[in-house]
Amino acid sequence: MQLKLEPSPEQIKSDKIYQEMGISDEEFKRIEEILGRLPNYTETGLFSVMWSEHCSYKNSKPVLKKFPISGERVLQGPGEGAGIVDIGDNQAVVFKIESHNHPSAIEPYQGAATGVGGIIRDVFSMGARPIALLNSLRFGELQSARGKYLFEEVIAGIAGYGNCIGIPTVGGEIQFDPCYEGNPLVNAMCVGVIDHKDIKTGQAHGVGNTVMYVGAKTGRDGIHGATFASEELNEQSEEKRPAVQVGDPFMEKLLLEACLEVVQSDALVGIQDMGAAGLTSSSAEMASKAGSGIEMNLNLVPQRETGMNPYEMMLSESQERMLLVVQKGREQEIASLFEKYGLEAVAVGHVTDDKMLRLTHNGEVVAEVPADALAEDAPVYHKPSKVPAYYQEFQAMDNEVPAVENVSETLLNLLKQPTIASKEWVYDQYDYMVRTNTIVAPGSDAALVRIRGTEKALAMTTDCNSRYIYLDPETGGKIAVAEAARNVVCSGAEPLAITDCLNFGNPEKPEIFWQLEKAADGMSEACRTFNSPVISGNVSLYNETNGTAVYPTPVIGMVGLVQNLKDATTQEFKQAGDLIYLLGE
Amino acid sequence: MYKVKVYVTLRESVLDPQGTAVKKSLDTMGYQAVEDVRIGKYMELTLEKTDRDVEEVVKEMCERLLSNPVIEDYRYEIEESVVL
Amino acid sequence: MYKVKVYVTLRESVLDPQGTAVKKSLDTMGYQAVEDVRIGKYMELTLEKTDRDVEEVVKEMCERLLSNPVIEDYRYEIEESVVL
Amino acid sequence: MKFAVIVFPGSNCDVDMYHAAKDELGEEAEYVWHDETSLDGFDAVLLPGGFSFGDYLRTGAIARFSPIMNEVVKAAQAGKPILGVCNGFQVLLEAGLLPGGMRRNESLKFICRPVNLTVKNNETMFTSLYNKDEVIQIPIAHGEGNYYCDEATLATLKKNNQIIFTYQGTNPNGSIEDIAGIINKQGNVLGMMPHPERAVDPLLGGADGLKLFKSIVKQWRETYAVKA
Ligand SMILES: Nc1ncnc2c1ncn2[C@@H]1O[C@H](COP(=O)(O)OP(=O)(O)O)[C@@H](O)[C@H]1O
Repeated sequence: MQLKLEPSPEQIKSDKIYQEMGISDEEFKRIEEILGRLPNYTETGLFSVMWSEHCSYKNSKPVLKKFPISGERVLQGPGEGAGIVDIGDNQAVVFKIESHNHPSAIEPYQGAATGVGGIIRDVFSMGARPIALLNSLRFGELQSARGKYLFEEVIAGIAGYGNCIGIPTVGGEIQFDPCYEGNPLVNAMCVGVIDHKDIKTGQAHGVGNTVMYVGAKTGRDGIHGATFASEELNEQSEEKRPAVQVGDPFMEKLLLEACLEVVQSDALVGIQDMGAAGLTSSSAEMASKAGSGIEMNLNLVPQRETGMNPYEMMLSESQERMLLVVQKGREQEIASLFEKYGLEAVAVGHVTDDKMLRLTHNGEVVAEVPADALAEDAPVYHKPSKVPAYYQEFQAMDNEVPAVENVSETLLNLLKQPTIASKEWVYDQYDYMVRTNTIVAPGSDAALVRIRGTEKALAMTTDCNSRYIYLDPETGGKIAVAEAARNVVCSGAEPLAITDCLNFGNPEKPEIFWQLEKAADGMSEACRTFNSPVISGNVSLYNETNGTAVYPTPVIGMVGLVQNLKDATTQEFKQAGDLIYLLGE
Repeated sequence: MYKVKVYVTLRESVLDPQGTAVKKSLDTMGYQAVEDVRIGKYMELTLEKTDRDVEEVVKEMCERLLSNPVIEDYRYEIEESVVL
Repeated sequence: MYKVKVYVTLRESVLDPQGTAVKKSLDTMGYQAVEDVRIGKYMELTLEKTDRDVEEVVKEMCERLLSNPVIEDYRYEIEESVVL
Repeated sequence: MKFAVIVFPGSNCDVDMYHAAKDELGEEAEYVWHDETSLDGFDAVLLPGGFSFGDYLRTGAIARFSPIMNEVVKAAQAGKPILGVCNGFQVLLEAGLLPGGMRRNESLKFICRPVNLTVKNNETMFTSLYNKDEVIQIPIAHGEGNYYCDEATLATLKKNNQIIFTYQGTNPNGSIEDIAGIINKQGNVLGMMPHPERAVDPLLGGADGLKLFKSIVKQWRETYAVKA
């Protein structure tokens, strides 16, 4: 084991080492002010991940504010692992979408697989039983060997994880366009169902309560993943990447079943998944949301590799891990529940009242930072915005209707486009039937999943036509929501709410920020019109390769409710002689 | 003719869920002496002689297809075999 | 301590779908010199010393768990390693 | 009649099996966790699909060492109906309760879709309600369903009429002789890749699998009636 000396606080400042971690000079000054001293290496690391765009939304917060987030049925809006909407009979639906773009560009199979794993954890950490998965994917045009490889491996990764854990992948969408060649988009959505009484949040209440760690051991995987997700891709990205995260769906299946048992116990106070920024975000957010503090002894953290230092442990993004807060004195109860599944729940710390995240290692305090500072006090930037030249140019152009000479030839050519062609090759690889509730399988508009024991079903879909959004972000944003709503309605359901994943380029470019703002305006208006608020979502910026951004791609995941199974509708024509109506203009 | 053996293993710090599961299973079967299991791939290729340097070709194939350099390491052995 | 390497391959008479697919890929990638590909598993085990004969233990593990004698063959190498 | 649904860590069609037996068939069913050591009181055993122990190493390889498998073997010897579906089939192969082994699908891809099967033998306790050579539609969902056995075994399977289901039309995984399901010589252990428990309700696209479960119940009733 090579012993690396950590730079001293003074060196971090004088050599601007913080910059390598993605912290700006401004931000570093702010950290100094918050602490009233210089941060050490571990502390600098904590801030760097928590203040990354991926965790803090520092660039997108002003945009997210635009979204309507409330409604009579909304039980939990943005801010927790996933949003929750009432569906009657004391049941609720829980859902969220999340991106795993950059990891998938580097290691497509594992990147996509761990994206699926992460979003599933977001849902079951709320106490909900995941019932379905969807995805939204963007690739280049399948011309290059690399492009085909990415496509095949991403699909295999999604299938591999979802099939193994036994949650049906019931829907999704795929578009191919040259703008995604170097930076594919991989968004995964999970939908769960919960009884109102079981709803859990990620909060560390109750001074003295015990913080427990459960799931896979911590290794050096994906250190700085959150910061990495907030940077553009370039040639160095592949080398820069520390150990890639490998998914273990089997471990997650055990964790899922065990956690769903544990949420039934009143000994459980709070639970949160260790997603991006792992131990750091889960502990800081749980403390901050509860207005408490957390102290952890890092020597107790289960470790897969030897010689890990606090910085590595706190920033590791090893998968399939959860952090729990448990009533003091009842740790054994919880541990025995996990034991049945061969999982070890380990006490690693406790809740304090001083609002600090305090970490000890080898008997020394190695970090001591206000939890709020990490979770809440990241700077918020109002980036300049500017109408792109291309937009003005397009607007000034006359509408042109292409002359179609040979209709059937044009139709066949259209059908040959990968974006339009059947996606059977893809969804044949997904187990879309497991749990035997899938009434409408992939291939129709929205998928329909019945809720066993009731007459109800949930409709779900993901949609976004990024070309429209590129041409006119505001109108395109409306169209994306409207398309999702149409799909949901066509399957016999009433739209309930949406989740969204904002995949955009570098927001520091005023033209990109303009796209982001305008798309959000359009989406918000459509959401209001459909009475379908935004209850969760995710932001993925810096989707650029060597300076060129992908099309603005705000993916909409919508869920609707079918009150009575007999209203469920499918897409196909049923029999000869039936009348065909065309609705709308 | 060449007989080529290629060994592909996960990089040291990369999680090996298979190895972990097999280790656990061996443990419950009574083989507590087993401290660690790592699982990789073993491939046997038969190659015809060509103009190109065989080692160069094998290396190329390993890097392009047989292993995934992002998470795996590889090594190989080349034996020249006499066709009878 | 022992370092044990186990190689598990499909029996010769069993068609290997993975090998066939890899051979095809290599072919389209321009490696026509490749005549045959067989894909198996390569496992590295670390074993503590015990009273039992190490070879006997390894054989047993291979037969009971690490390979499926109905369709696979195995072989192994045992190295004694010195703990520093 | 009381069904045991064995649950291994990583099983994921256990719920589907349970509902097929309990809700669609209307019989008693209970989950049995893999480390239990008794199957007393159960009349039949269902080994569900999924990824027991992640299907790491080989499908079904680790699961067959679970404590409950000793009891499954005993139940098999006692002549009780044992049905292994998908991963359950793979476990039965690894446990040696059925001959042969499983390889990855020829395409190397996981395949999920409804397929047509031919009922080759309807004189078993699992298929008595089907007609011989009846074509039924049952979904498959697997990455390793490419059944293999050597020639001697195949000859025996044929001679004893142990091949119960074959794929009709395209063989989705490359299995020898289009085999989709086989039975042991005694006729009480059936392993099959397609999922009859997913085809028990027209709402889900078909109910051709229901007769398989009903056949088990019918046989049990008849035996029970004779004895009683
Ligand atoms: N585009 C968005 N629209 C609505 N809510 C969002 C969006 N992006 C993020 N959120 C919400 O902000 C919160 C934090 O998200 P995130 O950091 O992705 O959570 P996690 O750490 O669980 O991945 C979540 O509740 C999420 O739903």
